[in-house]
Amino acid sequence: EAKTNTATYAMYGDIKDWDPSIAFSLEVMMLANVYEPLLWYNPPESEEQFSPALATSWSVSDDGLTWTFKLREGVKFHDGEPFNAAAAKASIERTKSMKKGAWYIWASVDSIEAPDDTTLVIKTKKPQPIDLIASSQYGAYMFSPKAAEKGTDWFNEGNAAGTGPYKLRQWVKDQQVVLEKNPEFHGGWKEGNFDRIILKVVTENATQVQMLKSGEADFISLVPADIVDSLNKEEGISAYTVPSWKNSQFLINTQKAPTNNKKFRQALTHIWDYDTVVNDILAGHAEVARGAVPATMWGHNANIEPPAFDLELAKKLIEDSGVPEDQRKITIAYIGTSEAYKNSALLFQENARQVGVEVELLPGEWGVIWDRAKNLETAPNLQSMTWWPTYPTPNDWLIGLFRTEDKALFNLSHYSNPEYDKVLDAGVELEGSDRDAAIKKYHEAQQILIDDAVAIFYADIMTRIARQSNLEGLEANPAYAAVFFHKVTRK
Amino acid sequence: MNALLSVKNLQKVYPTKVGMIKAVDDVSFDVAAGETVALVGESGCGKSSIALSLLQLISSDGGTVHFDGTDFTSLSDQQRQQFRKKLSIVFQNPFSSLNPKMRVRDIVGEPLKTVFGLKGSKLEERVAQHLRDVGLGREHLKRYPHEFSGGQRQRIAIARALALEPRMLILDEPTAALDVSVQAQVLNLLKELQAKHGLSFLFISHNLATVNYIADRVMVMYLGRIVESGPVHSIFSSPAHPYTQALLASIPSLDPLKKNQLVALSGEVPSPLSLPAGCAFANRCPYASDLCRTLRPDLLSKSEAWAVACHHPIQGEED
Amino acid sequence: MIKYVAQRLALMIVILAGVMVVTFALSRVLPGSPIEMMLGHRPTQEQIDLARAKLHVDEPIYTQFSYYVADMVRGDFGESLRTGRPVLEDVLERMTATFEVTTLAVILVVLVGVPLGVLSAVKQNHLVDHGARSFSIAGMALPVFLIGMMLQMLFYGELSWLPLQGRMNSEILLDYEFPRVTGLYLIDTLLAGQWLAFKSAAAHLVLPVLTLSIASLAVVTRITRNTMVEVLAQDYILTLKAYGMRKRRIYFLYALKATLIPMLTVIGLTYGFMLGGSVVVEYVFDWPGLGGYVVGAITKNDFPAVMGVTLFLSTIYLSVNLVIDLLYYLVDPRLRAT
Amino acid sequence: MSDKVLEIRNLNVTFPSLERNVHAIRNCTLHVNRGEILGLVGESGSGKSVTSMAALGLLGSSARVKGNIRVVGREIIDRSEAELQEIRGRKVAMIFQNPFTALNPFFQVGRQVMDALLNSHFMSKEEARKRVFQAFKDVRLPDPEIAFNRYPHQMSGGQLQRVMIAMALVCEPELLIADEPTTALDVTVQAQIILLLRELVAKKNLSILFITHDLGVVAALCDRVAVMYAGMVVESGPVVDVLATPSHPYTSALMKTVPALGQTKDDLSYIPGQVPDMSVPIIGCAFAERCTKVSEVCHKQAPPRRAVLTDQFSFCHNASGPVALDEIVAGGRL
Amino acid sequence: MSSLDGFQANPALQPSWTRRISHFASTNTLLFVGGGIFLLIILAALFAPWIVPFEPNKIDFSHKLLAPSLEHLMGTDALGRDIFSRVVYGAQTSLIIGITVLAISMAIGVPIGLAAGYFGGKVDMLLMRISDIFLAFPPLLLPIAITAALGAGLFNAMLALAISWFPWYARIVRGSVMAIRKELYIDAARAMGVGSLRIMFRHALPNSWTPAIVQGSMDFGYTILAAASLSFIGIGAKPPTIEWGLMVALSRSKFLDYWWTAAFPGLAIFVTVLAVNLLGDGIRDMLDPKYRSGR
Ligand SMILES: Nc1ncnc2c1ncn2[C@@H]1O[C@H](COP(=O)(O)OP(=O)(O)OP(=O)(O)O)[C@@H](O)[C@H]1O
Ligand SMILES: Nc1ncnc2c1ncn2[C@@H]1O[C@H](COP(=O)(O)OP(=O)(O)OP(=O)(O)O)[C@@H](O)[C@H]1O
Ligand SMILES: [Mg+2]
Ligand SMILES: [Mg+2]
Repeated sequence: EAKTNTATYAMYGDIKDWDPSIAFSLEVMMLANVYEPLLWYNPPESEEQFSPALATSWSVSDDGLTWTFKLREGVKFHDGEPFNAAAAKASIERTKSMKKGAWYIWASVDSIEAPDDTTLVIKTKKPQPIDLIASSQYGAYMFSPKAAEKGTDWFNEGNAAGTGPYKLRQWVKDQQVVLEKNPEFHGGWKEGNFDRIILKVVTENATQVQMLKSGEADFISLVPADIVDSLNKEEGISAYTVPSWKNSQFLINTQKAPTNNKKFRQALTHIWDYDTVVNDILAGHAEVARGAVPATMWGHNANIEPPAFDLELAKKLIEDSGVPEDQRKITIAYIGTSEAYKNSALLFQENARQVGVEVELLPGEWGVIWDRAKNLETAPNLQSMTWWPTYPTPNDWLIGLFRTEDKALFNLSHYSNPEYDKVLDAGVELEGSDRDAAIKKYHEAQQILIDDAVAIFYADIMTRIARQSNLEGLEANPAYAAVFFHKVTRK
Repeated sequence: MNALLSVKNLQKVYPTKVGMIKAVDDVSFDVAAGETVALVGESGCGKSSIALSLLQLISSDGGTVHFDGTDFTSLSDQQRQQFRKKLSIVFQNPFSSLNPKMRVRDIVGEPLKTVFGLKGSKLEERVAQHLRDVGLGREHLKRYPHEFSGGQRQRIAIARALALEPRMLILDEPTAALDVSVQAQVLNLLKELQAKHGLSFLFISHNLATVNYIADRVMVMYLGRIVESGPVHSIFSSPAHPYTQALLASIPSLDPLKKNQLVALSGEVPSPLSLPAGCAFANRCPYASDLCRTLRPDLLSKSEAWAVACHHPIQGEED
Repeated sequence: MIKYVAQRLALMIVILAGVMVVTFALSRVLPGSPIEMMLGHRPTQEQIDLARAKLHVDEPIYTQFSYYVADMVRGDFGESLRTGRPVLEDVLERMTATFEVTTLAVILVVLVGVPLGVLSAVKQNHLVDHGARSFSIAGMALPVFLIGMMLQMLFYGELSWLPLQGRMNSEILLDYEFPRVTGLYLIDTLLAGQWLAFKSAAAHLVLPVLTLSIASLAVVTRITRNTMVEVLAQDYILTLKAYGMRKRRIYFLYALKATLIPMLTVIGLTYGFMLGGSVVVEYVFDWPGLGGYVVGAITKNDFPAVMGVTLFLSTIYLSVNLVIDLLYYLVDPRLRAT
Repeated sequence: MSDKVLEIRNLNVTFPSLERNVHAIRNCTLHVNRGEILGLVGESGSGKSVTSMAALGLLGSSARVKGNIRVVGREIIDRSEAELQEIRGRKVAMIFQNPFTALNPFFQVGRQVMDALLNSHFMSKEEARKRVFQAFKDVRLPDPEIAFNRYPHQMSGGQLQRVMIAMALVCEPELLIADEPTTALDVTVQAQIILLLRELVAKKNLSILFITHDLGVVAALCDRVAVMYAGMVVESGPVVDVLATPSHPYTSALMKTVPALGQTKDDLSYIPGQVPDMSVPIIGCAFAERCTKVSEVCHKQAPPRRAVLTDQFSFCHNASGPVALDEIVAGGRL
Repeated sequence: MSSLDGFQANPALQPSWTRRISHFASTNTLLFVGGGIFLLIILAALFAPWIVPFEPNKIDFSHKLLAPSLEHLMGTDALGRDIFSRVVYGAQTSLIIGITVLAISMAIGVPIGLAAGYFGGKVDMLLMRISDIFLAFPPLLLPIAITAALGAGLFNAMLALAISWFPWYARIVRGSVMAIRKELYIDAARAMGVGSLRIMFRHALPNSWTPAIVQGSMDFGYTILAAASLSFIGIGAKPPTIEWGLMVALSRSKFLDYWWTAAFPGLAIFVTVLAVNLLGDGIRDMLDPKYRSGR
């Protein structure tokens, strides 16, 4: 008998939410292989923006309010249920109504209809890029209505029922998730495809790296930037970076002393050592950022000059700011497990010390620091943030991070500027009809953010990949933080 | 008799995990001024318990202790402090009755400090004076207990007991831990001090020979009760209680020719946890009758100063 | 006997109540409002109300405590913020992994440490003694995490003899289904007669167990030696020597039994240290037990989980000590006196 | 073969330590004849226990032992543990001062006695058990069967000491060494033990080295006595002779310090001064500092062994009686 | 009083202190090695600013992850900081931790033990049950729970360790006070009318210090280890505090390739704790003859 072809992927945390309507985190590695959305978003520079997944074709009405999807026929969920328009409708409606995870992508949907088994009609009140939304990496997956009936608890016992190339075979909590080839997958199978995927929980990046080196793991999820190059030199290992839509910034709290002082905030942007962070801490696998929108995304404002790392200037700005000496203390929160954040924060701490600003480090788990940052009382002065769009549009950053919010969700700068909101809203309004005009507005909005020093925008980062080099078929897709295993083969 | 110390119906019970130990059971006696009364008996018969409850270092469970006319048992802790200067104690083991971390000066000076409130050179003067009394010099003031021999330590303990200028000393086996050669010195010292200060002694011992040497009167205890009391010479020459007799017969004589006079009691000492109903000595007593096994004999006067608790006292020649 | 057991049990319950007072107090001194801490991300008003009702925050503190105790006794440790499941469920699931490592470590420590300590005491001031004492004094100075990391470096990095982390090889875990009868892989695989799985489980256990053992091994060796030295100086040992008793019989029968009581105490303490040490060890080896769980919970401010584990492990620890108390009873005739 | 069951000649024991070497036994010479009880008396620290331990080779590696010790004709010093085990228990048994600590609290007393027996004699368990019962009866332990299964803490001191004696008897040694076996006991119990030992010696032809500091006990029990002072025997001889006519000033001084019943002297006599420090070399007579009859020679020269009466010997310059010339060298300089 | 002539203690029986110490030095070489190393560590901590070749927090990426060399004796870490300088500074933190934790736990434990042992009965019962509660938590778990509640940080970690550790002192002091209470000199003092408080502090306390100090010297090392463990799992010291456990934690992702980043701080912990343990052992031997090796 032939040896099973197994791929092992070291992931740094276990699956928390098995329910595809709720999952909004590490689960994507499992979701993208077990479930399918209606469309997949293609990597930039592809000929087509989308490739068909469970929908084979789609169209939008001229007023941009009605989207019609033609669905693939003969597809069965892993539990044997047929996939059809009713199932698709049920999936989307369930996700939307549960109000958990990424449900909000469907918020603007007015109604969904399933006139026949293979036709799905989605109607919105305002023009919306439903094609983009339907390809979202969270919240857009189709799942068996039978499974949905069993409820979230059933999923969370370690069950899944998608249509994807792999079926869930085993879940040993906190140890591993095993996926197994779905022989009935509509996309078909090639020679060299994996029969089995092991998603192994390995929390420590050093451990992951070791496992990659020893061949125990084929892919690892945590690749510290500073070892990419040395890893690549190892025999049998390919380590490299690919463009992404991710960028990193430290959001500066605009409402909390002493960073509610604009001059003081500007000073902080000059204390940040951009070049060292990008070249040394991120080992060159990044670019110094120019504003809120990364250079890989349309609508990026290339005219913005990054602030200079200039301690003299910073000192002067601090003196000018009028913040008394004994109040020059700030806190900086970041995800503790990240080498890059940690080292950047340490560097910042050391530089700040030289201009008389005391920095307290608050490393933590994302959920924790996020919760704290949302509440002004517990919020830090500086909050780490790495952002990428749920679907590709610059307004994802501009709205998500900086538009006035009643109750902070991701606007952790607690920034509220009516003028900015106005310019931004105008851009959003224009996005569906006149992209160039929208871009202009977006550029203007990005400049306002720089002027108000609402964040230290420091890096447009690349996705780091490290894997065994005998694998083929991996293509980088900034839209998804997952490996599409069925496209990969082992030589 | 004008008793300095008068003990009436003293009781002491120790609750333990396995039961109640009646260590002192209805003990009454007097000690007159200037008199030396000895308390003898085998190990565990309750001698130390009596000593400690006289001073209320352990609380008694019944009875009264009048010292110089005041009931010691009913005093508050505060009032008792004042009385403690009149009644002092010297313990059995000089190796553990002196705090190893304190200098002689502080050991002897402490009661002076806390009770008389003496300080500085005055205190030092008094301490030196008391040390002189027991034959130690000024040069010893700054030394620690471990720098002394056993006999010297016992002197320090006596000096401390005398520091408060008491009228009576309780001596709980003061020479038991010492070699015979040293024991003689301490006994001599005690006699000397008694003559000098007119002290009363309650002398606790299990060594009948030393008791014979130092005491005027003796009380023999057995399992928490006094079984015989009276003048030393009378009792030692013709004991009335079979136990006293056995005790005396058990002491090996220095004269090897008398070695066949050594007589041993048979039987075991009953456990203090479960004392027999009648006379506690009945199971070892050669004269025991059924009466002895059922009825406990009271301590009754045999003559003016002589009392015995026995249904069948031995009739010796009366003097 | 029954009285003794009842006494010990009553004492344990009293102490357990005290432990609950401590965890309760800790849960009320949380910075900010305990409710926000306990609910985590953006609780809805509904959730807040529910939690307020559950915590009885509007009632006096002692009433709150009585509700707390009632919850704990029912095994309701609250819900983990991280996993969203009842803490007790998480705890029970992960307990066996911790139990497997700590128990093996205790066994190792007893089997090696006690004889070594005895040997060291018997050969006082000889080479063995010096060796054992050097080992024990060095072993006590090594931080657990460093031991773990060094062992990983040696046995995985350099020699590639043993796995780096985890509880079992992934494929074996998948391919060899064995029923989780006891939850201890070593036993379950044996029961199922699955050799490969057994070997994998054993290989994965080696480093964590070794790491967890070294410090305690040092302590136990040392204490065995010291108590043995003390016992050997007792008069009754001299008696045996004076009667020409063979040394081995003196050491391993008469002396050892007398050292049993202090040894039992130490083993009890050791178990406690292991439960504490497992936090670090499981963290280093990605071991899916309670220690790793609690570290994860701390970083995630998963307060109910931290307290749940704390309370749970304390109960285990107290029970271990209860068993040891009962063993005292069996070993020491003086306790049996009537 | 001599009729000396124990023979100690010129025994020297030093406990070396860096702080100070304690020269605990200095040229000690004594012997025990078959069938006799030798009393060894002396103040605390005079070396009685060390001597007895040396006789069994029990001093351990920290002590330096020189001289000759013969137990039933066999040399003890410098013998291997294995050889010593041949003698211990089989030829010689030992009883310690404190019966409460000399028995293992974790084992039943009968078991401990039986173990000692099985260790020294080959026999079946059944047989051993019978003999233990018999021994318990011999020492008059009430209810031997019950006593057998008792733990030490369930027995009184007198009973435990009897168990110890039974342990010694059951092994049928030729020599019994008893280190202050009655010191921890009450007088009435002590009397019981003394009588018991006297009876056993008569019945079983036992020889005993009986260590005590109580001259009365010696008088009541022993045939001969050896008086120790500062690590050596200063006088030895039949009890009747030594106690009636002590020839060494130390012996007589010691006797005078003991208050006796019926004595009505005003002052007890005492021995002034202190025992010499055993870590300092002694020149001349060790007792010279405290002796009332001291002469110049006492400070300079170690006293020779003199025969005072037929069997009474004394290490004193001023003791009356002829000097045994052949012993001068042996007793000589330290 | 003629009968007392010549009754002098022989001074030769009491060896002088210098003799005792020199005796000790030769029998207990390990103690002196431990003491010597510990002294060096204290000196290093005190004079750190003058010893270290580099600013310990100075980040210099051009020098990151350099192997040990003459310039960087212990190499550099991922941020190019000189590990030797950091290890030297780390000594300060560890000593502070040891001293603080012991001071706090003794400050709580000793009075409790003293009162429990001296008064006995119900007071004892109550105080000891309270201590037992803190002993019922497996070690390290209570500190974890406490820091989880109070928040991570070195001070909280020290406080938590002290709270979890004080019962040992309470127990030890209680035990020795109970033993001392049975000593006759306590009864003697009471018989002379000395009050309870004075007896507790003048008689019981000085005589129960020894075991507490012995325990303390043994625990010093444990404290450093425990604090390092807490730092290692992320709830102890935080930068810019330089703590050895934290240094190891920060190097955890690198140590398999750059061994020196974890090895030297780890070694520093080991050497320090070893030295302290040797010293503690020696102190115990000196103060508590029961454990002296050899008979
Ligand atoms: N603190 C205590 N708890 C329980 N029992 C005690 C206590 N102190 C003494 N006893 C018991 O009380 C009885 C009398 O003891 P006490 O010390 O008074 O005797 P003693 O005559 O002084 O004996 P000794 O001659 O041995 O000093 C003994 O049975 C003893 O075991
Ligand atoms: N192991 C030892 N190390 C050093 N000195 C010792 C040792 N054993 C005994 N000695 C010393 O040897 C001397 C004799 O001690 P030994 O125990 O023989 O006296 P003893 O006559 O039995 O006294 P006691 O009547 O108190 O039992 C003493 O000075 C003692 O301090
Ligand atoms: Mg007494
Ligand atoms: Mg002795």
